[in-house]
Amino acid sequence: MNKSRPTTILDTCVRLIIPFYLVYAIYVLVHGHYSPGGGFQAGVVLAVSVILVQLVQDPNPRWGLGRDAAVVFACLGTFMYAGIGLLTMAWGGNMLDYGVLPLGEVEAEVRALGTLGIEIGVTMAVMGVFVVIFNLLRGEE
Amino acid sequence: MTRKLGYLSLVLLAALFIYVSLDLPPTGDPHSPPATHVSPRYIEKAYKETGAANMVTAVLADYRGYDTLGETVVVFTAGVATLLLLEGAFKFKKR
Amino acid sequence: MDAIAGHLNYWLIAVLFVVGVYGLAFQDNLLKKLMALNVISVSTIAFFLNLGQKVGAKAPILPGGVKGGEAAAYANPLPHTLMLTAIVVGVATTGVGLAMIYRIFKHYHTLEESEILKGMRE
Amino acid sequence: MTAEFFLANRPLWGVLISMAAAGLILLNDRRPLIRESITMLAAAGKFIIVLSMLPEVLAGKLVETVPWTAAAGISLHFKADPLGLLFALLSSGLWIVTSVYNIGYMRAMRYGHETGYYAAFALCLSATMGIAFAANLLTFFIFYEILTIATYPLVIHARTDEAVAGGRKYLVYTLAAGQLLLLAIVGVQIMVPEAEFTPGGFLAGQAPPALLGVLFILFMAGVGVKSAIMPLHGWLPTAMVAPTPVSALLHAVAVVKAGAFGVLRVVGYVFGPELINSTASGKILVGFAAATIILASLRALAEDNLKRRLAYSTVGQLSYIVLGAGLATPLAFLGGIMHIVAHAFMKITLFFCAGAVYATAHKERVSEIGGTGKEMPVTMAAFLLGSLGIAGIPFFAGFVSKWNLGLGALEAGNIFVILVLIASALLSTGYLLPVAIQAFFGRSSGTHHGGEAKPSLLYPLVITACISIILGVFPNIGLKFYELALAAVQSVFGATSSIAMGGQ
Amino acid sequence: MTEQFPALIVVAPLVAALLVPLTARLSLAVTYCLILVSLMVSLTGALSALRYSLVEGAWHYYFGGWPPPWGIEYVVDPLAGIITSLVGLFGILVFFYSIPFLAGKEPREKGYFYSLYLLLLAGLLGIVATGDVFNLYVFLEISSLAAYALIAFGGHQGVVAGFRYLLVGTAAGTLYLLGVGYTYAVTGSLNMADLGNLLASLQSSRPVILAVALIVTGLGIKMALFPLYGWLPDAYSLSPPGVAPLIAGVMGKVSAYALYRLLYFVFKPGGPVLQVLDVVGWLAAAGIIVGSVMAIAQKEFGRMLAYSSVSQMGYIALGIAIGNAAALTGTLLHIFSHAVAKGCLFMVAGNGSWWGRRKISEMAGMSKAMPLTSATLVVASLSMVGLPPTAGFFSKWYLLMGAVEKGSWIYAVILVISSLLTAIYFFRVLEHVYLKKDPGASLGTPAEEGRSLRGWELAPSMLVPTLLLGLGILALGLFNAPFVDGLLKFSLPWRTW
Repeated sequence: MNKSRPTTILDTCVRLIIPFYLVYAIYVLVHGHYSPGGGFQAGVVLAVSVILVQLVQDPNPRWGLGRDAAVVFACLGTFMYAGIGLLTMAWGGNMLDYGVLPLGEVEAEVRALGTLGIEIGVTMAVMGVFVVIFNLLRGEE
Repeated sequence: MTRKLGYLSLVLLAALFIYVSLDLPPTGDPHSPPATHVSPRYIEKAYKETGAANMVTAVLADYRGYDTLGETVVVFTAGVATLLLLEGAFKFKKR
Repeated sequence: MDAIAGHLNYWLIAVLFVVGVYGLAFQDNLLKKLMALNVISVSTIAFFLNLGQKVGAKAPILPGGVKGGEAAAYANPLPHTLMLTAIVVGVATTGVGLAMIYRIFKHYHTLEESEILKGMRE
Repeated sequence: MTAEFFLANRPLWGVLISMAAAGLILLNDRRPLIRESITMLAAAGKFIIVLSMLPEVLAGKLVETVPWTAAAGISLHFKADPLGLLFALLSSGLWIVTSVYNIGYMRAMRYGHETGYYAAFALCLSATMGIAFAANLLTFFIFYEILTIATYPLVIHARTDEAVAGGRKYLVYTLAAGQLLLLAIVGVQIMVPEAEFTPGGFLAGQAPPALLGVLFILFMAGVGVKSAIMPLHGWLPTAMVAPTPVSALLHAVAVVKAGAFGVLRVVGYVFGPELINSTASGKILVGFAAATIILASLRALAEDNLKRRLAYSTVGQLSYIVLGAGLATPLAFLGGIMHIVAHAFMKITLFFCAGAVYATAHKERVSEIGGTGKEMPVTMAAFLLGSLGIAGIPFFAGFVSKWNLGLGALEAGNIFVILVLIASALLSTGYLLPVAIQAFFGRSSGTHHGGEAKPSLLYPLVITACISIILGVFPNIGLKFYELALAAVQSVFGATSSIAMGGQ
Repeated sequence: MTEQFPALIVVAPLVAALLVPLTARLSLAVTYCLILVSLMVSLTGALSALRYSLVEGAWHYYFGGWPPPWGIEYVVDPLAGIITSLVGLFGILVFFYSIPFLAGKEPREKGYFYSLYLLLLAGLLGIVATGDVFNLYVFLEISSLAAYALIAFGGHQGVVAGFRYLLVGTAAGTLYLLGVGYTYAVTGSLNMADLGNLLASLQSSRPVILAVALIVTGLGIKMALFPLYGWLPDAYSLSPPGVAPLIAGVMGKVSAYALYRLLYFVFKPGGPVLQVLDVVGWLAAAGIIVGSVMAIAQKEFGRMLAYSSVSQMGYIALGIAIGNAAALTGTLLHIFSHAVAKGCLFMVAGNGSWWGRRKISEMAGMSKAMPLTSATLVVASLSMVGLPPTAGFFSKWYLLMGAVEKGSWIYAVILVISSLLTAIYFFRVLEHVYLKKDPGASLGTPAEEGRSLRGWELAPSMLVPTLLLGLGILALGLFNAPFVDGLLKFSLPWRTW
């Protein structure tokens, strides 16, 4: 793409802002049980942070996610979701019936943990896919 | 000519939707079927049954968790589709 | 008057939908068609969300749960959930569509559908 | 898996044996001897199977089997009744003769790619057997369509542009007819779900006359194409581009007779003579048949190509059968059935002769046939006998059927038909005898070609010529065709009906 | 594990699809094993669910353990059972068929390809198995997205075809979703069985009428109902030959199945639905004729087949529109016979393109170069024309019975005319294949092009699926009665009403 070097101001801003992005993503993910939020939103925020770095530090971003790693994230994230479903099946429940997992005594809490698990998977998947799509649409390497 | 007919049919389409919408429950009606048939259980029991105070999350991840799996798979499909369409194309060009 | 107020949203949604159909049917540019598609899907999403509303209801979030019989006090969470899915589907479709547009543009050097079809039939 | 099982399913074996033969022939692609011996074995086997049912059927028993259900509620149902057995005997018997002829002819012509030819031939016979033994309309239709498709490769066998065009024409006619027939059958099946062929018909009173009329037209259009009723005959002369054995067996016996047989089945076993007589449909059918007889004969007069002349003759002669069905009186029906037999033997003789002349002397036009009689006296003598039979001279096979037809017309009080019969007899003398006369007395146009046809071509035609004379004198000898036909007529019209004991 | 079968039908290929892009980078053998195992599990699940549903009645599977109107359920009744079995079987056959076509591609590209392939299958299976109208939408989108991408994989023309299909297909999905929205607005439910009960008293409500119209339009686009078939010819004929049999064979059929399921099990004919069905009937009749006529005009074999699909999907829609027992049996049977025959024909077309011939005029001499493929072509063509004893005849038979029983002779006549038109274009192909001399001998036979085939006319993994489908056509025809009596009879709506 364009070969101009990143400006110092932008570079500095991004360095400052990225940690907050990451923390905010985790907050959105974990707090999805109590407020608007959840896996998709967290994934998008994570993806945006990666994309932002790529945009600003264009040719060689110093931090981020390569395309191959993003593909792995996408696959494993989605698989985590489906895998939890398979686990519940292995424990004798119907698919995605988190209540059967041996994680605690109170069913509602176990279900909440199961929900958290799949939300993490969703986060990984969404982040991976969006990074991949951006990466590819950006053009040849 | 065909263009004008097309515009006309679009107007008719809008009129049709508006005409039919008169029979829909008005916005915000607390006694409409969507408000009274399935959703009360979500609202009343979600926290007890799933441990999530956010009912949307409860429905999304638990009651209709399988839909969400499908949704994630849609995203995944989009990713793989893009990879299939663009990654190979770049390789092609280099050769 | 009440009838109009209660149904005004549906009318706006209908107009939005028709605008999307217009774009899909009458625009020649593929990118604009893709955008029109998004307009259509937004109108559908708005339609569903409209169904989830209740007059005076709160957002469906309450730590500790809701007591029986109080269901009317909270908005219907189901349409929100469904539309989260629909939004994601729309985004995914747009992504794939953009990837295709990219390939099309690289090969045909235009995004006007009529010209592309001309080039394709040769 | 006892003998009983074998015996009960004989109609099925009759169908399957040549189907299996077709498969085996395809497997032996490059071994002509094996291929030909399979054909011969299957032909002989099929004839024996069919023949073994003769005593039982004559004794009034029906060999019936429902081997499997083809579609829910509707079964593939075989039944050897007198009419069906007559047709089966005829075609399987003539297959043996034709197979011999086939081998000689194909070797003489050297077309190449004969594997598919023999296989399709066997498949055709299998389908013919299925048509003969079909006990309900669906079974009939299935085999009718298989016959259509299996004949196609035979028609286009020469692979010339003319052959391809002929094949196309053939397909257009027969497929369209098949679809009309399908429509008619579905219409019937809605009213009578079993739609089994019942002597005397089963449709009377099942539907308003208008609907029955429409169904009758559809049926006649459906089976009328194969039986070449004018104006549906167009494919037959064109299809004469096929090798002569195909014309001989299929366009004189199997395919066109399947159509004529279908007319008899529909009139006698679906609608029933009473229904036909109580409406105008029979008269209309007679009208078409009579017109076809006269027009086709006139057309034959003008035709120079020998095989095409014979084809137009076939068009005319087939309509005798249709005429018999349309008159729907016992005697006329008897005449129609007997004409299936008589015409088969006579016309196959004529085609064999034409083929022998073509394969030996390479002459296919009437105008250049002069002198052939001196070189190939036996062949042309057989041709003369066949011609006389077609013309309906007494003591030839054609006479029995035409006599009965005439009596039937009197029975129905239809003098017009008698006139048609007389006119047709004169016309057919007019278009066939000159060929023989030309052959014996005409001036030789070509060079000497080495005399008589080779034995494998000669013996079949001699045999069929002899049989056609014998059948003229003793219609019931050997395979008891007359008795079968009589039994069929009695079952359709009731045993008490007046049937003059002609012939024997 | 057996109690999980209904879910495994869909989840097995789904999970495999998630792993395939990763394993393809490590080892192709492992990847192929994974794909095959997942397809086998899916097929086993479908077959055993089918058997269960025949003995015990519909198999309900609650996801997350939540009972129906609140959770999502899978319902495998005999109808869903046979269609999932069909799709599963196709999945295995076309998987083998596609292998040689990807020979030159990079491993990771194969991974993406097969991942999408499995997602397409999972989507189709999910549409069939689900008992929830919104879940149906989600899986419709999964299968559609995968299909767009797979079609776009077929070269530069394929991308355009894929994109045009994406526009139309997504619009179709949105229309369907809007229809679901209207039903949700007046009922508040998304579960099919629940909706069926609730809608009984709402037959004449305007939103329901509009919902039926929207859903019919949406699914009608997906199944290429006239006049919404514009996307189909390009999409079918330009998709990569390796997957074209799957896309052309079962994708439209699954939409037809969804339409049938929704109209007869959810909305249930009465009042408005009947009027909509009338319109569908006329459109289907028009599509039958137009598709056939357009097919006659085509020069390319694949495009001809695609237009023929328009016509044949019309048969299916016509049966749905006629709506009596015979016609619906015909529709279901035609879903099968046409899926098998068209899949088979697209395999033949693929074999032809493998040999370098795409145009009909170039197919001359095929009978010499590929005798078995040509023989299969004959069988499949006969089935398309509807001649006994092939499968196509019996489905047409039932459709005709249905049309005549209802007194719609005009439909019967159209079916008959269409058979003749179909005969015209298929026999034209057969004439080229069997009668014309090969003009381009320089193109060589497949065996001469450096592929050591040891006497096979094609790679076995291409030839065997082609032949199997060809035999399937004959088997469906010959063993029609047990199939109809033992399976399809239980798939008619009246049994469950």
